[in-house]
Order: sequence, then structure tokens, then C-alpha cells
Amino acid sequence: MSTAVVERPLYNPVNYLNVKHTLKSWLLTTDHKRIALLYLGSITMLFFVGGFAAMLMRLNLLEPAGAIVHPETYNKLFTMHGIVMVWFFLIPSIPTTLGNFLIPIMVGARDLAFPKLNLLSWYIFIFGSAFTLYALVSGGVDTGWTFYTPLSSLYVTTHVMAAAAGVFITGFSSILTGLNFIVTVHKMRAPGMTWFRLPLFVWSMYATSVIFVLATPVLAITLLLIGLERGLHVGIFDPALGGDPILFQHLFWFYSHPAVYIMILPGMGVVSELVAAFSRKRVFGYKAIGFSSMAIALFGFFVWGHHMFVSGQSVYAGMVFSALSFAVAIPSAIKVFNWTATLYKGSISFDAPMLYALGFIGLFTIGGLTGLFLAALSVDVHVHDTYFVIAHFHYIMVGGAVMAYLGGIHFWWPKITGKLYPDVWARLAAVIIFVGFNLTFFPQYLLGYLGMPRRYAMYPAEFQMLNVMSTAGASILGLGYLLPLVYLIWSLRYGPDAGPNPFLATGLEWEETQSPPTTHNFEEIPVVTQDAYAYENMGIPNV
Amino acid sequence: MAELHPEPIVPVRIYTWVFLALLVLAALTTAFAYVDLGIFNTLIAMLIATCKMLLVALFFMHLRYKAGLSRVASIVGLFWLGLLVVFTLADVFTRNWTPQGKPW
Amino acid sequence: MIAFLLQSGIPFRPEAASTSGAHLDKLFYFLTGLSFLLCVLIFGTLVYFAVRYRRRPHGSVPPVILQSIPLEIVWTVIPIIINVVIFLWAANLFFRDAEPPIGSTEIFVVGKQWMWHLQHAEGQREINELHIPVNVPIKLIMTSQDVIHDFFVPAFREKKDVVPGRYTLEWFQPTKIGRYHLFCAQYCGTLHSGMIGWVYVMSQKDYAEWMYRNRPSESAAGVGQRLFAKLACNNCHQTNRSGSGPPLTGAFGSVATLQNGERREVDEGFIHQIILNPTTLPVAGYPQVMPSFRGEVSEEEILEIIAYIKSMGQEQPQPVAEGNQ
Amino acid sequence: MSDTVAFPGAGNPHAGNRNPALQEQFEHIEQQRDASNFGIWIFLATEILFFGGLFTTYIVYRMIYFPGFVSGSHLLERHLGALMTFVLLGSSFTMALAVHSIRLGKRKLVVLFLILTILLGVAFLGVKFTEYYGKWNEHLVPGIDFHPSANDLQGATPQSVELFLCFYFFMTGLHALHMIVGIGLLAVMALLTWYGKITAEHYNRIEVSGLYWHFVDIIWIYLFPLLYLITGNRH
Repeated sequence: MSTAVVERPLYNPVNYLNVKHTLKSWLLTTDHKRIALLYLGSITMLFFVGGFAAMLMRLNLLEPAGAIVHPETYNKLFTMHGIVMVWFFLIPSIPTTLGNFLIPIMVGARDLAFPKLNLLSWYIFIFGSAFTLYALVSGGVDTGWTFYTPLSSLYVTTHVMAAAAGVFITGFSSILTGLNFIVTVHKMRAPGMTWFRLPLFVWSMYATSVIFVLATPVLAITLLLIGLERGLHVGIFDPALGGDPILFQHLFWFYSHPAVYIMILPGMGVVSELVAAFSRKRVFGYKAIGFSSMAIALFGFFVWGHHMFVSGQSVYAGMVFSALSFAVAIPSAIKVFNWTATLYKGSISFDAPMLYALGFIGLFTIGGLTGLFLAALSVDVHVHDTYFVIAHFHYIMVGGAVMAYLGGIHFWWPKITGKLYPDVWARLAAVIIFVGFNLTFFPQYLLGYLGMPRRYAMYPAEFQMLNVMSTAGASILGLGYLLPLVYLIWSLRYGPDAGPNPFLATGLEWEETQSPPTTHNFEEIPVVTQDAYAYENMGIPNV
Repeated sequence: MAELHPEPIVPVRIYTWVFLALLVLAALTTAFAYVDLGIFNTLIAMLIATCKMLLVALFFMHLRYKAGLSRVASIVGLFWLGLLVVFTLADVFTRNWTPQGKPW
Repeated sequence: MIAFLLQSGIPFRPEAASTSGAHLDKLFYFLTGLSFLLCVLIFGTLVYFAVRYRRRPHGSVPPVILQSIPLEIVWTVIPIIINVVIFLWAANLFFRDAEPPIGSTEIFVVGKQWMWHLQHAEGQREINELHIPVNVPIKLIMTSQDVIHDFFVPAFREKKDVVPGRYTLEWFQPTKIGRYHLFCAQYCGTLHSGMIGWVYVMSQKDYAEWMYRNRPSESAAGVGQRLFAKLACNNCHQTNRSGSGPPLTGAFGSVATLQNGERREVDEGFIHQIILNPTTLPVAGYPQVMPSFRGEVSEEEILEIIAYIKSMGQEQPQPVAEGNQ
Repeated sequence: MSDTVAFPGAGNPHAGNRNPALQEQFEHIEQQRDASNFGIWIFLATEILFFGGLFTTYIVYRMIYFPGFVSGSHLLERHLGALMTFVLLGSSFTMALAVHSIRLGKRKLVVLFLILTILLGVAFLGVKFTEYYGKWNEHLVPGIDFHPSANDLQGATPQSVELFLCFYFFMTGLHALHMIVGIGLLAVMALLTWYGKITAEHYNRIEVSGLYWHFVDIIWIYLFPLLYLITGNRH
């Protein structure tokens, strides 16, 4: 903080939440903060839909022959779990909630560059979810979230069209969100907010947006081709009509591998903020972390073929994709080392968001290291399409992205709602989630190495013990996820007022806006005079 | 903040010349299709199409007169399309190659 | 602790019963050890810093430490080196084992929803079971009749997708007599998890006995020969050069030149493609008159025809026409 | 972290001296124009990859089934393709002139050029749908009614010709869909200009619509040789 004593505007009792109360004022809002809350509500609901499917799957796997459902139902469960969690929770999770809420404030703007487009993306998202939920309630889909041809285009008789339409539509919501963020970061920065003064969260959201914009259209066209093939019986991917099913996999993974980085990059951004705030210290290697986000966004596009090592892809293409996959591991490793180094000589407190951040670093490290197993060609031949892969990507997406999402929600909750949540409960939930997660997914690494294939409704008896362990862990994890839902909603009514900056953190959102912010965020557009994370100027709070 | 640069107003004369050039190129590419040149048919057609694309993009779409960002966006789009095509073909082309099974 | 875990009855290690299994496990344990080491280092540092520098009442303001270029270089270069080592190790194993050794015992595999049809070159057919001899390289020539499947034998550490419309190859050399799981590893519809079976690895003697007991009236090539006549292939593909198509004696394994000058090895995939899609593989020097047999032959019949075409080369004194470069 | 010093030109979004065309999230009109211009370019980059997925599949199958693609291309009428190319290039020209005129503030000229652009666009679609209708009559619609004669195939397999026609219909169909959206957009722009809602100072909506229209033109510039002009021996 600069030495000049700045006269702060008085607390304005009219904020973005209470400025209007009508339903219309919410459904037709163009305020990025209100849209963020619309998304928060939608994706939380969808998260529990996907989570419910996961619980049923885990329960079914208690017994080798399937404890509760027929294989056909099981197939529908994992398909819905995948579709809902990937496209309707993980991909929109951090960008549409925290990203929408924070990016304009962090760059010092009154709103995103295109507020109406932002609202439109939410409606597109809801429209897409409606299609998908229709597919769910009208009998389900059993293609797997990957929609592999020719199974999806010719063989299954379930509601593939509705599910694919849902994903197709939602894709446009992602594209518009990404477009909005990119333009905002480029064109809406406050005076003095240079690129290297941006918080790292903005850097990571920028990298994410690049992937949104460049990868999503390819998925859209691929799903369109599946729809046409299914509807008209033409043979784009059907070998009986001269098509090539492997080509579908190329197009699909051109999107879906970078989509993994859509899920994890925002999480990395959140963790960078959390580590700095709770060490009260500048992030170590700001530029290294910022550039590694961009490197991940770029390299993420070179490696999709590692999903196809055993698919009948050319041996040579496999070698190239394997080598490039090792390359994408480097920027992720750089981030982990820099976060760790940030702790050095810090003043570290263990508030709930920090527990999530530390959990993220640990679980992401394990997920990343097992990613090396999968990038290694001959090892992948054995563990591909087994529970090893399941465990790996859940460590990245649930252990990584969801932990960071929860950490971020906790960190900015006082800003978003103006209320404090009960910290003891929040820490307890963080620990329960961490323990439950490991109990659920670590046994799956072993299962995978032993050879249990994924997407199996029934399995040989020797795998039972590990499956039971995993299900036991999943019930702890499920409980862990319910806790924040309860105490965060409780805090809305009973939580004490937060004040503008309860964590004494840096950043325009903490220092220049009240909690909750006013509709236009700032009274005057701030002029930025120093770097992000200048904690040395803030002193240290007495505890 | 935004760069304050008023864009120049391009004279109609330039648009007219570009349009005429486009028409000539379109006629040319149609004419070439009636001659069998083997692989060169495709190459010439793509070369002419790219010339036309550049004319439209540089003059009609003002890329020639624009600051960096628009150019970056268009180049990034084409580059990523290149990635998709090149890596996909890298598999399709080499699927029938058989390694000789010797470690290096 | 470790001893307790090992005695707890939780299986940790799948049986390794093939030559590549042993190679692969070495790499797998190397990776596991390396990951464990890195985890200990990273988590150790993380926890140490978190505890050592925990917030204390009236603590001092943390110093400004912006970055350290030497450190950044160190922790960029070391992972690169580690990754290059892993890549070379894994890719070397993969590349070396990509092609089956010449002279492997051949098994035809056709996947269909939701069962495995297997056929030995001598004609023995099996469903969801595969009997093979120990210490002999086995080559699977695989295709699917409907969707993509995947032939996965964990004990052999091998899997490969079984793709409709083309052949994929998988090979392994079993080293241990026993019974091993066969899984379909690529999701293929409702009863995907029921598309499982057993691979029986037998001693050479038992295998010979099993083959004798289950001998069919005709070998795969014999059935193929009848199909060859029934579909009137021999009208064009005559043994002397009088037909409009190339003679097929010794054709398998030779190199064909296409009309655009491309040279392609005549392997199983080549024959499969030319039977179903003749215009996509126009062989130089012959008129384009071959009709497509799509819809007239099943995948299993094509495999039998291929077996016959292979056998045509072996009857001749000259082993292979132009050789496999 | 920073001083709340008023930025020149900034101010309360509801202050009375703001330009009415300036949306409240922006500080000045140049920023607004730059943002929408950059936004549409990002959107076009997205569109490149949207069509790009189709182009990639097209390239792969063209290499595998070249004879079928040659035969299929011969089923299309080159002169119609060339005609459509000329028409669409003309519409791009009038579009460029419309943007030019709005910069000069010639309102009526803008409307005239926009209407010309729309008419040329409609002419393009007219020819396109005539062509589709022809294919329907010749029973050459893949999937729905595909019964080619031996003369149609010219030695290629029916499935490879069908694949070509799939690409023909998908790619031109998707392109036509973009044309229809573009025509609607231009019609709105013409109305807005006519009623004086778009002026020389705030011309970015016309410019942005123009960029979209030119992009659709560029797609056709590639579709024309890729679909109509495949020559070469069929081996």
C-alpha cells in the first residue's frame, strides 16, 4: 500500500446483492457478480447430481456381481457421472463462478467487456443442462462420456442425441465465457495494471480461456458429426461405410485433452492466490508461474494422442505424442516447486482455504507423478483403460480442481456474501475431504495395476477387497462434500459480517471494494501503482 | 487501456482493385480445374485460395491496417487448425509403417 | 507396516507371465520408487516449511523473495532429464515390442458384442477361451464385427484395441503355465464387463494334445480355399499369369507397388482392405476390375481367406516373392 | 494497494456527461470499439476451428478415397460453383463499401450497400438450394436417398462417393447456415442505420458484422476448390 493516506469511501449499504430483490433483477442481470452466483447455484446442483451417480456406482461395486443395479443401469450411471461432472461441473466450476466474480474486479473494471454475452452464456449453459438432464430422466445414456464411435453412432439405443445436444450447446457457453475473459483481460485493465501486475489467478484464467476458445469448437463439430451419422446413417466414422473410428478419437481428444487443463489451470490460479495470502508473502517466481500457465495451455494441445496409445494409432505417432506428453509435465512441476518455495520464510496460517491449497498441492503432485506412468508408452499399454487411469485423473480433477474450487469458494466467500463462515467446521471439512479422497482413490491405483478394467459393472472376486475400501472412502468423501453445503448456507444468515478484508489479503478485490461489492465494484476506477502480492507493505496481523 | 489509434479510411480505389483481383483469381482457379496436372491441381487450387483469403483478410477485413491483436487472433486460429491437421495426419499417414523391432 | 500390508491379503502385484511383463515391471517399479522419492522430497519440504514458518504472535514481516533464476533453472532441468530417461526407457520397450517376431504362432481374434471368437491357424475355434503353448511367441490378428473392443491380458501386460474395419496386432510370449484373465478393456456396451474369458498357457506337450483333441475337419486355410473358389476369386487370381488379377502365390509378405508409386507390404490389413475396398489400393500393372466383397464375407471368413493366401506361398519352393525388405 | 485517483475520462458510469452510446462497463468509446473488434476476431478464430474439424476429416478421407472424391466432384456443376463464388466475392465487396460509407457518415449509402450485400447473399443461397434440389432429384443425398448410377460413380465405390457427398452437404450446409445468420445480422444493421442508431462515430457494429460476413466468404473461397474442382486421374 502506498504511503499516502487514502480516504476510503464510506461503506455503501446498497451492494450488488441487495440493490434489487425481484426475480427479474436476477434473471435479467448483466452484473458479472450476480451471474457468478447464478452459475454457482446451477453447478452446485449439477455437482450433487453427478456425485449421486458416483455414490450409486461405488455401492454397486461392493460386490463382484454388482450389488444393486443391472450392468445396463451401471453403464448409464458412469456415463451420466462423466458427462455431468466434466461438462456441467468441472469445466465451468472455477471459471464461471470465481472467474466471473473476480476477473473484472482483479483487473480493475466495472464489469466484463460483454455483460450481455455473459448472461447469454449462462442461459446457454442452462439450456444445455436441460437437454442433458432430459437425457438422464428419460432413460439415460450408456455410451460413456467419451461417445466413442461406432458404439455411440450406431449401436446403443439410448438418448445419445439429447445428451450430445446438451454437451454441444454447453460448448457455446464455454466459448463465449472464454471470449469474454480474453477481451476483458486485454482491454479492461485499470490504469497502471500492467500484465505483470495481474494476480496469477487472472493469468491462469487467461490461459484457460485460450483453451476454451480454441478447443471447444472442435468438440462441437465432432458431436455434430456424430448426430448426423446417427440421424442419417451416413458413414463418417462407421467402418462399415468406409469411415474411420480412430479419426473420431483424434477429434474428440483434440478437445478433451486440453479440457483437462481447462479444469486444472483455474485451480492452479486459485492456489497461487491462497498460498500467497496465507503465507503473507509474495509468490515465489511470479513470472515462472504465469508463463507456465501459458505453456500448459499451449503444450496441452500437442499431447492428445496419449489417450490413443493402444487404439491402433500409428506406433510413430504414439512415440511423438508420448515425448510431448512428458514435455507438458514440466510446467506443472515448476508450479509445484514455486508454491513450495513461496512458503519459505513466510508467516503461514492454517485457515480453511490454506488447508485446501496444501491438500491441492499434495494430491496434484501424486496425480501428476502417476501421469508420468501413463505418458510412458509401454507402461500405459498395461494400465490404459484400467482403474489406474481412473485414480490418476480423479487425483488431478477431484484432488486438484475440486479442492482448489472449494478453497477458492471459502477464501472469497466473505467477499461474495459479506459473511464469515465458521472456521472450525471449514477446517474439519477440509480434513475429512482430504482423508476421504485418498481412501477412495488410492486403492484404485492398485486395482488398475492389478488389471481391473474401467467401466466394469461386474468384476472378478479377487478385486473385491480394494473395491470395498474404495467405497468406504467414498462415503467419507460424500459426507465431506455435504458439510460445506450446510455451513456455508448457514453462514448466509447467521455468519458475522466479514468486513472488506477479513484475511488482510492484497488485491483490488480486497483493498478497493467493500464486502459485498457495489454493483459497479469501484467508486472510481483505481490506479494501480504496485505489483500483486505486496504483502511486505501490509505488515502482519497480530494473532 | 485501449490504444488510441483512429483507423485510416481505406480509399474505394483499393477495394475495387482487390475485388477485381479476386474475380480474376476465381476465374483462374476454375480454369485450372479443366487441365489435369496431377497433384499440382490441388496445390495450385490451394495456393490461389490462400491468395484470395489473404486479399480478403488484409484489405476487406482491414488486417493490413490493424494493430497486433486482431492479427494475433487470426494467426492463432490458423496455427491451431494446423496443429489439428498435422498431428491427425501424422497418425493416419504412418499407420501402415511397420517398425523393424530393433531397439536403438 | 509394509509386512502387515503384504500379509493383509490385499493383492499388490498382478502375476507376470510373459516376457514383456518382466521388462515392464522393472520400469513400473522404477517409476513407483521415483514417484515415492519425489513425493517424500516435496511433501517433506512442504510440511517442514509450513511448520517451521507457521504464523507466530508478534512475528516479523516475511521478507520479499521475488524469484531465483538458478533455482528455476535447476527445477526445470532436473525434471526434464528425469522425463527424458523415462521416455527413452518406455518408448524403447514399446518400439521393440511393437512388431511380433517372424514365425509367431498366429491366432485370429474376432470381437463381437459381447464375446471373443478365436481361431487357431489349424482351424480350432474357441469362444472366450484361448489355449496357447508356453515360451512361444503368439501373434493375435484382431478385428471386430461391431464396435471397438480391447484384448487385455493383465498377466501378459498387453492390451490393444480391436477395431472394426481393420486389423490390429498384439503379441506376447507367455513364460508361465497357468490360467489368466482375459478382459475387454474398451467400453463396448451393455455387457462390457461380461466380455471376459481365460487364457490357458499350457506346456508344449499339453498344447499339442489339446490341439489334436480339438482338431477340426479342416484347417483355416482349407476353409479359406473353399471360400476362394466359392466367391470366384480364382477366376481372376489364377496361379499362372493368365487372369486379370495378380497371381497370389507368394504374394503374402511381398511388397506391392500402387499406381501412385507408393509401396505397401502385403500383410493381413492390406488383403482385408483390398477385399472390402479394392479401389483404395490399386496395384500397378493390373486393371481396376475387382469388385468389393463388402457384405458378402464376414470378418471370420476374410481371416480364413487370408490364411489360405498365406498358405499359397508356403507350398511353393521359393519362400517369399520379394521378401519383407 | 493503490490510490483512488480519478482516471482522466473516467467517472461514475451514471454521470450525465457520458456518451449515450458508451456502455457502462467501458471508460471511453475507443476502448469499447477495440473490445468489440477484438472480440469478433476471437470469435472468428473459434469459427476457424469449428470448420477446421470438418476440414480435417475431409482431408483424411480425400487422401484415402481420392477416386471417389474425384467422381463425386464431377457430380457437382462447376459453373454453378464458379457463379456462387463470383456472387459471394461481390457481396464481400459491397460489404466493404458499406463499412467504408459508414466511416464517411453516408447513411443512405450504407443502407444501399447493405441491401445489395443481402441480395447477393440471397442470390448465393438461391443457387445453393437449386443445387441441393438437383441432387435430391438425382437421388444423390447421402443417408436419405442415395442411389447413384454407374455413370455417377465412374468406377469409384458407392460408399466413397457417398462420403464425398456427405462432406459436400455438411460443409456447404454449415456454410449456408452461417450465411443465413449473416443475412439476418445485416438486415438488422440496415434497419438500425436507417433509423440513425448507427453513426460514423460508433460504427463498430457494422464493422463487426462486416468481419463476420468476410469470414463466411473466406470459408467459401476454400470450399469452392475443395469440393467443386477436384481433378486428377482416378488411378
